[in-house]
Amino acid sequence: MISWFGSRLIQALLVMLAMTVIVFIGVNVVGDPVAILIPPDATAAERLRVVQAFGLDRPLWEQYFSFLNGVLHGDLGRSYVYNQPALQVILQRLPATMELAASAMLVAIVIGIPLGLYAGLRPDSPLAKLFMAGSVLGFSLPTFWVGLMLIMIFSVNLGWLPASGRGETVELFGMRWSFLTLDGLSHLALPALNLALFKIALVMRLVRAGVREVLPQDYIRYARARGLREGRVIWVHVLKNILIPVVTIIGLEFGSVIAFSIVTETIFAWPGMGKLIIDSINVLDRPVMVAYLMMIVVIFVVINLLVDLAYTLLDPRVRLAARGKS
Amino acid sequence: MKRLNRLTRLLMASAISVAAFAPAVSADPLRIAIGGAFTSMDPHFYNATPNHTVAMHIFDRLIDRRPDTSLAPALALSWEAVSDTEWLFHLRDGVTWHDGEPFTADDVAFTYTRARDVPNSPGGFGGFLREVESVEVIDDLTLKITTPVPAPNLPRNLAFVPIISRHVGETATTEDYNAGTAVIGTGPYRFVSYAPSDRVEYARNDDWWGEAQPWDTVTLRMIPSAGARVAALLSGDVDVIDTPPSGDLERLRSDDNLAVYSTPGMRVMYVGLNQTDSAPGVSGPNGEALDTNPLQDPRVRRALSLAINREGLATRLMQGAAVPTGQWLSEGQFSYAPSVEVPPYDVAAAQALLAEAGYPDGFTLPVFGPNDRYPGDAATTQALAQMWARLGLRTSVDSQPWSTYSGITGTGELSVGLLGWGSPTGEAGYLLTNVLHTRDADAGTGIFNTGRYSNPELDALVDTAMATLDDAEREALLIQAVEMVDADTAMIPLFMLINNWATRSTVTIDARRDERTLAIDIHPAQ
Amino acid sequence: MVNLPETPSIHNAATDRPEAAWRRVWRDYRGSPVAVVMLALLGVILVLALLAPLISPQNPYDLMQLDIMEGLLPPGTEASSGDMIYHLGTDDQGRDMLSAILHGLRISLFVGVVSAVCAVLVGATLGLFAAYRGGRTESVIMRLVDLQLSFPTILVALMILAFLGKGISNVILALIIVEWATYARTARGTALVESRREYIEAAHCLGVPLYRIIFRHLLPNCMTPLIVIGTVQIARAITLEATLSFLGIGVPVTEPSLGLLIANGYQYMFAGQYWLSFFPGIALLVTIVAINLVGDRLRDVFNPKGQA
Amino acid sequence: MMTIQTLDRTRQGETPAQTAPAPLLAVRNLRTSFVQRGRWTSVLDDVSFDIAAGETLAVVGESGSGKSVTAMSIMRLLPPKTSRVEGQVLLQGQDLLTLPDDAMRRIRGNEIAMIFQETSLNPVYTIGFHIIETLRQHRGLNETQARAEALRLMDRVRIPSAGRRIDEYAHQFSGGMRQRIMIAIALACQPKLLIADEPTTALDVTIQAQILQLIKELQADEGMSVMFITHDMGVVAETSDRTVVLYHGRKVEEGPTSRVLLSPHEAYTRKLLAAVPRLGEMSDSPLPARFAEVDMATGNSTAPRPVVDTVDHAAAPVLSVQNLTTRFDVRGGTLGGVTARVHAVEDVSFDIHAGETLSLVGESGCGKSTTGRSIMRLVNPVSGRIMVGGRDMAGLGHRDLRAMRRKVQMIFQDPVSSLNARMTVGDALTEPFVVHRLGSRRAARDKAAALLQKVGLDADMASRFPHEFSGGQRQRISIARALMLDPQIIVADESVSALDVSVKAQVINLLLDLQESFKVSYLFISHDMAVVERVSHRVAVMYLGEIVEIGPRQAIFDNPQHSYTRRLIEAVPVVDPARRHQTRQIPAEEIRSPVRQLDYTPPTRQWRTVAPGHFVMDEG
Repeated sequence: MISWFGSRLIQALLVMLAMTVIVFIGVNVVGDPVAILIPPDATAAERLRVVQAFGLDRPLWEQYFSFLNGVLHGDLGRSYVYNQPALQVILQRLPATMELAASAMLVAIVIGIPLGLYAGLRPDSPLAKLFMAGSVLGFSLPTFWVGLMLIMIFSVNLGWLPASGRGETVELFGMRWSFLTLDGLSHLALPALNLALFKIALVMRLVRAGVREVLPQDYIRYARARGLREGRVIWVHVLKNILIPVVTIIGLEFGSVIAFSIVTETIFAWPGMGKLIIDSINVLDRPVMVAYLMMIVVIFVVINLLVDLAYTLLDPRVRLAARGKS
Repeated sequence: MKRLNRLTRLLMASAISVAAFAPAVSADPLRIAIGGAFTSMDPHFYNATPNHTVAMHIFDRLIDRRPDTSLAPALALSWEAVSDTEWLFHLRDGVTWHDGEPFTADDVAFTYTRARDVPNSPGGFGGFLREVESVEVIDDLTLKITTPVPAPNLPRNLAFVPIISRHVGETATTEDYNAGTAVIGTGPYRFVSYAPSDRVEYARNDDWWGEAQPWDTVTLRMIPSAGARVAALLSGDVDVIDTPPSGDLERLRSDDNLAVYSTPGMRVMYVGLNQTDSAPGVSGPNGEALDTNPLQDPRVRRALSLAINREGLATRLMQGAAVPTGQWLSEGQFSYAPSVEVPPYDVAAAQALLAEAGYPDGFTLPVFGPNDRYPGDAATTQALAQMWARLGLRTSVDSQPWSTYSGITGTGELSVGLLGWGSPTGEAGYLLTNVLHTRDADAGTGIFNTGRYSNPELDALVDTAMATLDDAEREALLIQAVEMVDADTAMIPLFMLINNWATRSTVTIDARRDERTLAIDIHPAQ
Repeated sequence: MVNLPETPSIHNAATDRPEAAWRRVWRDYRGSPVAVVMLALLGVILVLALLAPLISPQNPYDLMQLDIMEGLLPPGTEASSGDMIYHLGTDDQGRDMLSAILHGLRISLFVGVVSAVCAVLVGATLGLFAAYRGGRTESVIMRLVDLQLSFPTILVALMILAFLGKGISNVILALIIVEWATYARTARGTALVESRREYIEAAHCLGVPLYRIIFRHLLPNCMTPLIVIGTVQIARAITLEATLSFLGIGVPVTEPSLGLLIANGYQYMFAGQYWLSFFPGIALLVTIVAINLVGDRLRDVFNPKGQA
Repeated sequence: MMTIQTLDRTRQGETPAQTAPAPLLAVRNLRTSFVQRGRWTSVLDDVSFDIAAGETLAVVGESGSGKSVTAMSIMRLLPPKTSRVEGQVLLQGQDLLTLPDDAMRRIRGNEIAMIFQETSLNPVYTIGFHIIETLRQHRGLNETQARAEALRLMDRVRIPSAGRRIDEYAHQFSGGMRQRIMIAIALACQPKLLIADEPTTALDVTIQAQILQLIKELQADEGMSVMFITHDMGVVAETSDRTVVLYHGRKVEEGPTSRVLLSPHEAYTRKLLAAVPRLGEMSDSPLPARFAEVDMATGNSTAPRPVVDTVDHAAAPVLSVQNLTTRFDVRGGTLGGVTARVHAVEDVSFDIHAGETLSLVGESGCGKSTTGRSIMRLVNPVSGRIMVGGRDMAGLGHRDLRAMRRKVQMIFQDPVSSLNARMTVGDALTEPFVVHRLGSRRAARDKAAALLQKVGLDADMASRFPHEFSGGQRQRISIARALMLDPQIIVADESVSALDVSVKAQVINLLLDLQESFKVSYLFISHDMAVVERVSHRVAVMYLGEIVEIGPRQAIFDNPQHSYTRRLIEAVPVVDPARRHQTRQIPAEEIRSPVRQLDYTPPTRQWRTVAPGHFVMDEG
């Protein structure tokens, strides 16, 4: 277990190291951040001062190693634009993104699992067919387009829900959260729904497929043959078996929700990490770009690790020892 | 039972009346949304309009700029040039910082040192203080500034620099500003909170020296997406938004609950023309190389200018968010040249000029432009290509994000490109010096001269004007320079962007030329 | 369900006509009328996209044909020249939206199909290679696949485009880079399953040469999942391209795909000029739904047990 | 159609009168239909039978006969939407088919318990969970009581260290242990009737014997009735008092087991029984023997053609395996290092002569298949020599290997997956001929056509795809394909195990015919002792990767020397009604695993010659 964890950690570190190299080279290929940031009337001397301040006058490898050195000391560089440690810039926006992603995932689970169960248990009912048709639509609708439509309908035409920002926030554990106030919740509703739509379809289809796969299994037939109540057969024997893939995928999808929040945050002006990275790309805030990617790698490593752990906890067939094989 | 009931009713009634009157007694909170991204609470960190907007609520300047760009006393009650290179500033008495400390000339001296050199800053304030060679504190309320050369624009430049206090500022870092602890100004609002990339909250400073402010609290939110900003206004989330999309203006105007306020801004959109010996991509009608760069011929430049339907650009493409222009200031501004008219849209004349210059069959011309920098920039670039195609040129369009486009503007590789230039000084000299003056890195001229235009006669005229402290004399010289630029078609001005704000009809706003959205310009509707 | 009794195929075999494999697929496919309609619709969309230069009323990229004075006209307006009607209105450049959508469809489909085809080629080759070589080659390739798949496509594409800059070829390249891994994993997985099947072992025993085993036996039996995934991935590629273009880092403004058309029209939506992003949005939606439903059906037909 | 039905009904009318006056379960005119492609198709037609208290009824039939559907219909476990059950199922006079759902649910597991194949435990719950769940459901025990009762039940079915194992999961148990747990669950509520649906099909023969014995004992203790569903006539003979034979959803015969087995009335039953090899019936001949063919219309059997001796003892062996050893690494740990080794085949040697059949027998994991696959070089042996025609195949490169492969061919177990679904039968047959450049395409087609006829198919079937054929036909095609290269040796790896009894007999007959025609040798790999006895000239018994005994078939079966050989033969259920009431003391011993530590060195083995050609490994 410990060694498994260790090897995963080493793997993750290698990935991050590779990532820093790629990103470092990548960001240095495009554009000139100084040209974007300094005022157009800056003199050559003023310009040079900025170039030196950012350390851009040094050769790339030197910049890279001083960056690596900084990383070892917990310093991922300083944002050109915000004049804050890049990590801090990102961490400030992390709660907003996490809140959005978690809400979206929650919506997807709360809606997706019951619908999927229904569709799986009664595959021929008209309602189930309607759900499945809806899921194809949910799969197909581009997130950004749905976002626009949601704003059009619910904010502009009906005026029910606000279209942008986080609304009133409350501080908890030193971070600001929207979901604790009514105003915040109303701001959260549309972006969370927007982000969840695709996942609802996914969870639903996953659960349905799981049910369809589990129902014909011998152990379900056997559970019925033992005279168990139908409710118990479904909620105890079917559900736990389908939960294993569902939990796995939901966990992994959490990462993709974080990624897709880029789109949603842009449309709904949600002040999270996704919007930050788009802004940073536009102004070539290299330290933030690099730090953001490092952050994402960390988040993904953690998510994958948690998913693996959850998987082992849920499915007794999976042994940690055996996992080393894959 | 009955009595209790009456009592309850009474209590409820009073509660309701309190609730109903509460907002009316002291004025409402004001909620503003701007599109630009503010990045720091440090007033000297980054010279960008959103950052200025954030700072100006809290910090005063020595000299203020009114919405129409004319100057007004602020922390300085008056100022005068005592010699060609020396200025005296007389400060306002009895001003206190938000923490209660008194404001003195020493704070100003400290500010001008600090603003030039904020650690890790991408720069910006150095430009405003380039003319400040030394600051001498005569007494608590008098200040002498020495300039290296005659600097007629000094007061205009100082109007950009927020004044901070020495007692807080000396030890404060950018972090302290972002955390709010160092955000101590003398301005109309006090700092309450700052959520990066989201909002800044202010509360009224009742001790401000200026006119009493109607707003208890002000929330300044950042909503970069124009659609989302409009939606926020429509849904009543905010009271004021800046730069509503031009396509929405008509609808916003026609809504009884909303109002739109406009003023021509200070930014001119123009076409920069490469006038070096060889402009990349400019070739013969069939792509063959040309002996000379056609853009060096003033007739060609004029033809390109005449082929542009500026009225169409302003009314259709920009949907009224722009006014056609032949120069870079608006009527009424210092050094505006009334004689320079908007070039007419005359394709026939343009074709004639082109033939006269020796290009009856046109030539090949790639048209560049940014796509994320100015309102309608990509569309304008396409429209230019469209109109020059009608002139008979073989045009192509290359729209790039500013992050890459800004790279080619500085190197002289740009052949023909859409550019924008703001004149924050509100006079013609700033553009003349930076955009059209012969490029000279040492002298700091022609810094943004992307086309490498060089006209010694114009250079001399500009140099003289910019050393003339007498306003009338200087204005005459500048107007002469503007006329010279037009005659030579050194650049092709297209239109001035109009600054727009949309508000809920409960408030009014004085539209500012400098694009800033300030609570002191916003008033409850009568 | 219990195992249904085996239908006595000995009788069926006598009555059934020999049937080509595709004919069997089509017979099963026909079972869903919706899927048939969607296939037809997809065909129409493809034809429209292919013939866009011939059938669109205007060449939206010929600058000579555009006039900004014709800009932002609502659907149904007659052109001032009188020679056409803007059935779906015009954009800010005075471009006929119908023509722009047809061309945009062409670009979207081009990007989607080309990237999917290239990704299939790259991914399937690597996947089969990994499955066949095993050992270190396999673990290197599969580690790469895992790495790629553990990051969301949009992020990877975003970064690649941030480095490479805009452009159709860059978008296609980015899409290939983010998509190949899916195919590689599928190809390897299927190849591993199939190569353990007895017909492959039988072929070995019969002395069939390796290349022939791979191409004649293994590949055809691995194609089914690749085709099914490929179909759905085309839809995903189109969506992804549209999203990237919407974010402003996809195709250049001079060659707008449907996604960019939507993005361009976004700012006009609140002003009531809905046609600028509504119609391209509908075109995008219909295309993606059609592809997804066809893909869904193919999956059911090829793999009747897994109803995912 | 009508007349047949009436006829059936009158005949069944006698049945209840013959048995005890109040049967425990009376099935009357059961008819079950399924929706298939939108149409109702009946899969069970007018089936009636009784089960008396304490009696064991065997329901026997080949695949598709409807025997499982019968059980599911009785238990009302078929999906209501896609299936329909008509008739009556009377449990002590109460019709189960008309009971409300809830009442029926209380019958299940309580009055009638059911066991399936041992894979039916929910993998994500502990086995204790299953037992406790059933106890709490039907007997209203609380958690503590239920757990205590569960432990008692586990002891009862002789699961060692129940206290520890109760919290383990199904995958941590062996197949036999899982089946014991299912029996424990079935016993939980002391049911009146136990329905056992092929409970031992997937088990090894020694384990099967244990389970059958356990069921017998428990039945005697509890006095419950058993309905035993199986396809194996030996199991029928060992377990049942009476037998019902199903064919294509109809009951063809019913009667006391001894009567049905010894003097079957119906043609189908005769055909079925003729196809069942009986262990020990071959002791008078050293040669293999064909199965008798029964005419389905008349029920008359034709005596099988005698087998000629095909073995060429004079010449050198066509295949000589010497000291073959094959091991697999078990990888694990962080870095995927080797943690253990499977000693699948350990120092195995044997010869096969032209025209001879050598059988490798043994239970799962004994290494018999790996031996075959090592010979085919589908796996690479660690050491040893495989001499074919004097050349060692083990060291050959790709090209030589391909040429050598012409001489040795293989037939696989699964008739479905051994043919490429995307190639026509013709293409599949001609491919080896063409890639070995043995002649023109035309010659290949002609040869394929001839072989198709030879294996009993039509030559014009070449244009069809494999899915158009039944399992037995596909196996014939596989055989024809192997013959395309005129091999000297065919490795038949469980090649008839997946086939129904009657089809199995036909294919075995075919194999014997081909041996006669082509003088081909077989390495016949099987777990089925009875089949092995039928087809072999010589037999090698494998246990834990080693051959423990090898010799002429007659010697091995009549005079087994090794204790494992004896155990194996002893465990085979024989179609002999006399064995019904025998009780055997079989230790609850599990099949051992050939996985060894890395530092394991195989012991040196001593061999004893029992008789010429009959060798046995010393035990000790």
